[in-house]
Amino acid sequence: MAATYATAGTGRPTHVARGGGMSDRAFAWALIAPAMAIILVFALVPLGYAVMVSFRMADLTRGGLREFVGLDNYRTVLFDQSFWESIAVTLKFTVAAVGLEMILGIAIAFLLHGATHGKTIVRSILILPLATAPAVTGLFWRNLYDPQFGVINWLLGSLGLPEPNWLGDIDIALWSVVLFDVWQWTPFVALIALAGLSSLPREPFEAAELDGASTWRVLRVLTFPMLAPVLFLVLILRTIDSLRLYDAVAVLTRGGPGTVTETMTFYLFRTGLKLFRMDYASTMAIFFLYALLVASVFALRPLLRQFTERAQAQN
Amino acid sequence: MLQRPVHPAFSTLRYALILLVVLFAAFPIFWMILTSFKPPGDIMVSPPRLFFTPTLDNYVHAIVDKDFLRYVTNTLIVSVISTLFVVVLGSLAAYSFARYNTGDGHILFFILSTKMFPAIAVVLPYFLIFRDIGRTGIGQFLQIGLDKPGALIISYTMFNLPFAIWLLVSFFQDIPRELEDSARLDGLSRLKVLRKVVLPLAAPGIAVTAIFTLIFCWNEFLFAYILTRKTWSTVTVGVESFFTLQGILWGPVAAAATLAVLPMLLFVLAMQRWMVRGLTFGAVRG
Amino acid sequence: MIELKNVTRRFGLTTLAIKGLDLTVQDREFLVLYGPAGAGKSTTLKMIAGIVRPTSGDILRDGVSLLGVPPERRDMAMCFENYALYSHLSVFENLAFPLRARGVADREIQAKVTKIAETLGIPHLLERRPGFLSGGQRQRVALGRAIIRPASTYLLDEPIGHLDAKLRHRMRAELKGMARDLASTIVLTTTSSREALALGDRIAVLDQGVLQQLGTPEEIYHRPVNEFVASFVGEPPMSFLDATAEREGGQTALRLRSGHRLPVGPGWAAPLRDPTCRLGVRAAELSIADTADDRHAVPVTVDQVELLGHVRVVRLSLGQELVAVVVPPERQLAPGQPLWLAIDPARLHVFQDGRAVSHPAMPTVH
Amino acid sequence: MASIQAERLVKRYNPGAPPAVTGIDFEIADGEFVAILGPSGCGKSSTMRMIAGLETITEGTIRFDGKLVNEVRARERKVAMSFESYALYPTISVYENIAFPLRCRGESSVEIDRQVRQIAETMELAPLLGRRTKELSSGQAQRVGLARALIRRPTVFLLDEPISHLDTRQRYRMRQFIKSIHRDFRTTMIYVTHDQEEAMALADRIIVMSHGDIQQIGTPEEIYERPVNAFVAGFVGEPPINFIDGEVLVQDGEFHFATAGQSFLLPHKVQATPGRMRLAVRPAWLSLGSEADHHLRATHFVTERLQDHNILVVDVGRTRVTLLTDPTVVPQDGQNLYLRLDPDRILLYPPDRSQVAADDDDS
Amino acid sequence: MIRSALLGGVAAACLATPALACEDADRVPLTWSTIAGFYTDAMADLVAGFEATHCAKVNIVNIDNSQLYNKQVIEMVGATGAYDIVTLETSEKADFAENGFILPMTDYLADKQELVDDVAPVLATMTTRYNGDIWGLPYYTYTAGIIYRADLFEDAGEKEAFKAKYGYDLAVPTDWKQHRDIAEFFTRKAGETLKGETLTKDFYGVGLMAGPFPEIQDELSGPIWGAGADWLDDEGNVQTEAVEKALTDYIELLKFAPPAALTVTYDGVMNQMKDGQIAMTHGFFLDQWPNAVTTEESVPGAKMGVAEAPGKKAYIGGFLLAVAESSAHPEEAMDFVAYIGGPEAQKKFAAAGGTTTLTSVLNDPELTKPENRAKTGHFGTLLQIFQSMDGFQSNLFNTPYGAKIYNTMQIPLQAAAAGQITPAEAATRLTDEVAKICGGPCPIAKDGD
Repeated sequence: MAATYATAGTGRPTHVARGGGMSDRAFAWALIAPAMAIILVFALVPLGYAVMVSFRMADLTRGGLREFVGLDNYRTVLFDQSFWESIAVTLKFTVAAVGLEMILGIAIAFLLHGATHGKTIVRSILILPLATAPAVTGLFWRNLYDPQFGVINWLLGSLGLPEPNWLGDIDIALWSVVLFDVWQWTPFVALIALAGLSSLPREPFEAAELDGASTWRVLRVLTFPMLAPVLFLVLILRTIDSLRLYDAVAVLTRGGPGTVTETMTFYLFRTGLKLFRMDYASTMAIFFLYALLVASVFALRPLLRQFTERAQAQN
Repeated sequence: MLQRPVHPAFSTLRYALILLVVLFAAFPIFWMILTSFKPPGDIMVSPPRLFFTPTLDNYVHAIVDKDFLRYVTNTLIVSVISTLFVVVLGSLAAYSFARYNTGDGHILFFILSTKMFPAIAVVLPYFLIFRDIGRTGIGQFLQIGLDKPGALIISYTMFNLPFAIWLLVSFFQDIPRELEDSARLDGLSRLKVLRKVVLPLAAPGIAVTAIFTLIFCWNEFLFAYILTRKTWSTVTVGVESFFTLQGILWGPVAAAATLAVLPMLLFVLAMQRWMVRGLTFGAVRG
Repeated sequence: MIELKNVTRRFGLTTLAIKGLDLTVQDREFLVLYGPAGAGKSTTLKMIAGIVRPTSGDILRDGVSLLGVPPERRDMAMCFENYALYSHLSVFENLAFPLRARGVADREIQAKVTKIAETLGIPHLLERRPGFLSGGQRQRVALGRAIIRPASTYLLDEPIGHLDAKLRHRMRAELKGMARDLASTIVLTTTSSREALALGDRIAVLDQGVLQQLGTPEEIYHRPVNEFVASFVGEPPMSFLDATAEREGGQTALRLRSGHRLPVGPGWAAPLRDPTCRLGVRAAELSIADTADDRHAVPVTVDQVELLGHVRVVRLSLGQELVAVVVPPERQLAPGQPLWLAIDPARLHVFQDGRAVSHPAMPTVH
Repeated sequence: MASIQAERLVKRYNPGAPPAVTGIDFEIADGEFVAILGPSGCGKSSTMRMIAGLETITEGTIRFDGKLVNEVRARERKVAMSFESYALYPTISVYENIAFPLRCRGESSVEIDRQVRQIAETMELAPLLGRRTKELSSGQAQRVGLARALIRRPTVFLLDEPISHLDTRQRYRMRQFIKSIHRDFRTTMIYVTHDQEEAMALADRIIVMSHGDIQQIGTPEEIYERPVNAFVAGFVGEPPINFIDGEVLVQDGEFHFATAGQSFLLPHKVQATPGRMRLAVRPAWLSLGSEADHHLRATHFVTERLQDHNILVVDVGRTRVTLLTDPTVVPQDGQNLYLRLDPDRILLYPPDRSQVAADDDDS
Repeated sequence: MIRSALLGGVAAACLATPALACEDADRVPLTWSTIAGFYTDAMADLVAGFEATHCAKVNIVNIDNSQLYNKQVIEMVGATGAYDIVTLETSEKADFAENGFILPMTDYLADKQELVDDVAPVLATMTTRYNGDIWGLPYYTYTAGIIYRADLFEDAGEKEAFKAKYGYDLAVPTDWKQHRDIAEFFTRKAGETLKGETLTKDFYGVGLMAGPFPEIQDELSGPIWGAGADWLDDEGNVQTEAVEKALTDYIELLKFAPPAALTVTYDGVMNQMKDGQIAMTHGFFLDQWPNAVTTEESVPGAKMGVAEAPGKKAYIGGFLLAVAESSAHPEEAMDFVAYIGGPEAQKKFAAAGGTTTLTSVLNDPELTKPENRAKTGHFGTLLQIFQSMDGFQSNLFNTPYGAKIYNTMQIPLQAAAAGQITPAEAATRLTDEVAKICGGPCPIAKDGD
């Protein structure tokens, strides 16, 4: 049943101070104050710094912050081929990795959901890749991928299959990074999708069974639409993380061979922490943030709407 | 979801596929642990060797020569304290968003958006901020500064808060409002209601959030790498000290990596009951 | 004495849960808020409790506004419709919670919890968590938690609606006994007509956020102010027939939609502003017979028969309209069977434009 | 249309645990309206789900028109079901919900539209067709669920607690509605409920279940008037039947019932054996008597005034007893009253408490 | 806080030796950031020696080779004073000197001329001199040569076959053409024979460091310098044609290298060598000799040889020890540099398997005795290289942008090696990148001496 808290006229809470201490509103703000303080200081200060730097000449090994250059850096970055190439790599990676993770994760979830035995142990094992640092396990994937010393090629070789040069072939290297990411994050998708599947109400599916709905129709009309919110959340989380991919690339390929695996963040790292061009790096970061923000205004809207709807339904 | 009886052939196929998935997920970690027990002569050889005389030398090297347990301890301290901060601050804020719709979603959106800023872009400003804080008396007292735990704790808290708040909001929204109302009628103040009713009820959600935060802190590399030197380096940075002029010391690296991953593995396995309960983030509802 | 003065409560921009409600709850009164789902009953309770704030209007206790008083200082206890049990605490701790919040000594808590558990028939459940209880068991815990501590006012939101018939009866009697023994005010909400009539000193009938009628059970039942109250109070619900008053040769008669005429006494139609009206008849006040005599003037056919144990409810078709009649269970009737229905003009409720214009005389109580 | 026969029907969920249904037999005639009544956990839902094919049958058989259906999939049984939780498809509109079974069957859009509109008309759902399911009130949702089930023209229609969430007036309306559906469609209907009033009001016959076993099968009149055991007696009837524990004594060749320090003569036709017994009498079968006639002495506790009648709650010794009276009878608190038992309607059961303990709870 | 104090206390208690009258509390704390590895472990012993004679306490920070530059720059830019002594690659010297990150040691070393003179002149020029100043002392050299499987080169059957195919005798290559032929000659598939024995896995003529690391340009420096060119001309522009030519040859050579060449650096090559996969290296760091020589244990019948690179031109590399400008104790830090770079420490270092920079130590007969071959077998070759290269300078190491160029140039080079772009495109791209880094032609300091 609908309940509490006033949203009169403007939709704003109308609580005023009550006799018993602070008002609900003040209380609500007091609760977010500590977190907001940290976020404001440690998100806005660096962001402000980055914006400021992006309008200046700033080479750390050439006198640090120097003269104001207006939009020069923005122009430079916009015409920087490597920047656009790195964005293309990032997008390619994200689409492939997130796509595969979602498809495989959901498939695994269905696989497990239908299983009657051993779910607990399988779930435990699936969590393992999540608990490891890409900076550490990525190293071992480099070992696994080694054309001569690696287990993968040894296995392929014993089966008489071609033995690719996983990280050295320009046509394969990016997919090898994708494979690593898929290894690490598919379980995440699978576990969440599995939890989602298990928490779906049973009755509509029984009704559909009685109605004689085909499996495909049940999936299309019921399962996926009902899972959609949680899958969407995972999709957003994975997309944001994939777009910011750094560790795996740093450990596995360092952007190589050539630049075929040089993602946006790795290029940012190279510009900022190898060439120490803080001006370019900041400019790129701002582009990146801006693009993500614009994208997320659309992407996050359903999530936020879901949130506010629930907030209003409860309050 | 409805479960129907299936043909035995399908069932066999299902378990075969599950086995495949399990192998795929577990093998790299298994291989890492295996490598950690290999003598140097058995590691970088082709074809790879499955059978060898196990040795603990790699662990001795990692622990004694490289003092790797120090990194494990550092990581533990930093991660646990950060997680604590994240959970406490995140819970308070998330509760406010969930219950009072504070800021009408705008602030929540702002908080989420901070997650999108690439860490690499802010790490240098962080370096400068912490350098300056570290030079002040407060910074020294609170151990906030370069190569000090406070700097990492603050950074990790900052970088995990958005995700944590995001998760927690949905958990708090799942708690029926009436529970709080009832407790208030029973005479508890808002703060006490939060402590005695809301937080215990959100425990599974908080646990999941804590698990994820701990994992992210534990596995973080970039900040640890830039903000620490040696005294307070974490495991991910510590592993780098095995990349030597003689090449990567695969055996000791494997031993160190195992040491670095093991606490998390054990922790996650112990907490997996909670993970499963909280994993849907309250996003599925009938 | 609690007074709600012109209280309005909005949710979001459009939903008006309560519209200009004026309501006074007397000290030590058992007031029942009765209405269908969405009538605003729970919202009213929650506003009294202080957990929902009125959008406008005032709530006073003994003449002093309660608006600035947070719920924890109102000295009220509430039982929530969805139980609001703490899933992380055992039944014992759930029941003990209000006492612990007040710092009651452990020994006393033990005693009180044991006693209330006995009353509610749940002593064997004390160690369980709410998640392992059935709906009815949870509801009893919720009720127990509300009444375990002394409070100036008890607010009970459908406290026994989910119990089975037997328990509901038992708890109804217990509540009634409790109301008599306690020196407190009780406000209870329900969607059951029987519960409202059985329990309330007074009943406030609500619909869509508007108070329809406030009165004693007798008043509500015998003098419903409008069609809504009339149809909503009493079981089976009152039947309604459209009619037109006709005057023919000094005789007044009502012409029903089925075409039948029902002669009524002179002056009967005096309060009517125009000839069309709706007649409300209670099932218990109609009688049927197999053959027509001077009383059983209207031919009907049996539509449906329901056995309710001590009575049988019969739905009769009168043209397009249906009329419910209560007969003894022994009376065997089959659908389609033709019968004659007696409608006593003296027992008719008359409505125009939804509002009551006349009622039959009240029965006298010995 | 179909008749249903169940033989030695057993449902066991876990190999070790006691079965949910313990081997029951029943027959439901074609076009009959049968209610399965019992408290939660009595096996009524399992029974219904086995009929629907949503649950595998552990042992025994179910036949539709004499044809074994144990191995027939749910979708092929032509069974429709209305769920307690409505089980509407939350992701599609009301229209699509109702159209769903037809779409599954691959009917043409034109035909679907015609049928949906037709049934929506009869069920008074026409204005709701464009709504989303979560915008419906419970009564509306229930009707949509019924419409979706009915549009398939099922041979068997199962209803699982369809009106337990409604208020008094809606309940009456819905009951009337379900009854009219049954009359119009003449489908075999099985109605599962824990609410005895619904079962009594609606069903041609009632199957009373408890602990996975059938207690009694009979018409509402049989169940009400002649419950075979204390469980059935206690579960059926509103207000609930009164149980008075006491002892049957033989005095001068006559049976007497003694309780709470008083005793009275039992009528001859009552089958009694001396010893401890439990007497059951419905509130409507009691009336106020007088001390002079040696009626049962009681103390008034409370009176519920339901206007058209009153429910008197009185104490006979430590046993709480209810009786129905005229609305004009309003005793004082604590007043002594005398209860007259209808000599034709006295039930006696063995003093077995376990049977009543079973109905401790509900939904 | 408590923990670090405790650790410090324990360390001090262990290290304090009574040789010097110095209270632990008085010891000046020095931090040395350096490359992780066995040699730094050996350095810990040397540090103890320093602490015995100086009132200081040295804390060593090990950093992964690939991260050393940025980590140090950040601390220098931040002027945090975290590192007193820094370890610089050849290419980073000018960068740090130009930016004032490190202090010149010219004055300090003025009265320690014998120390400076002992460093091989070419090494001293390349690693320590910039803008007329001396910026520290090198403590370690990774000068390049060829490490090869002598047993293969000396095998009669192989010699015969080689002669038959190429018309000249199989020997250590003296020019890049021979190097290519030999690499081609020894590249065999599994199942073919090598030294008369059937191969169970593929065998390759040469191991290359063509992975995404800076080493690819170290390998390319030899051919470029051997052709009389340099990465940068005297105007500070990339010598595009020379780069293209060298790259083309290099890519030709890649055919005879294991596929892993595209992903590895020196450690990968060493692993290939020790696993019996390759016959020789390209211009390879000779400091890896002690590592390479273990092949004689892992591969039966193997015998390792070391030689000057073809054309007698090879990468001269060394780690410079320099004192940070932000150091709180520059005097003590310079003492430390002088100590580590001095003969006493260097000899100990060499004995532990380090590759010293001092000619006196390289020539030390005690060290170069045959029984020490596993650790010092490459000393003779090093001396030869220093001699051949005497007087050589590269503009790459005399521009303050050297480090950045060094950190960038691998990308186009490797892209070409992997086949992403052509050598010509790579050379052009390198030219553009360098111009971008320098903001035009790179400034070159002329007076390296």
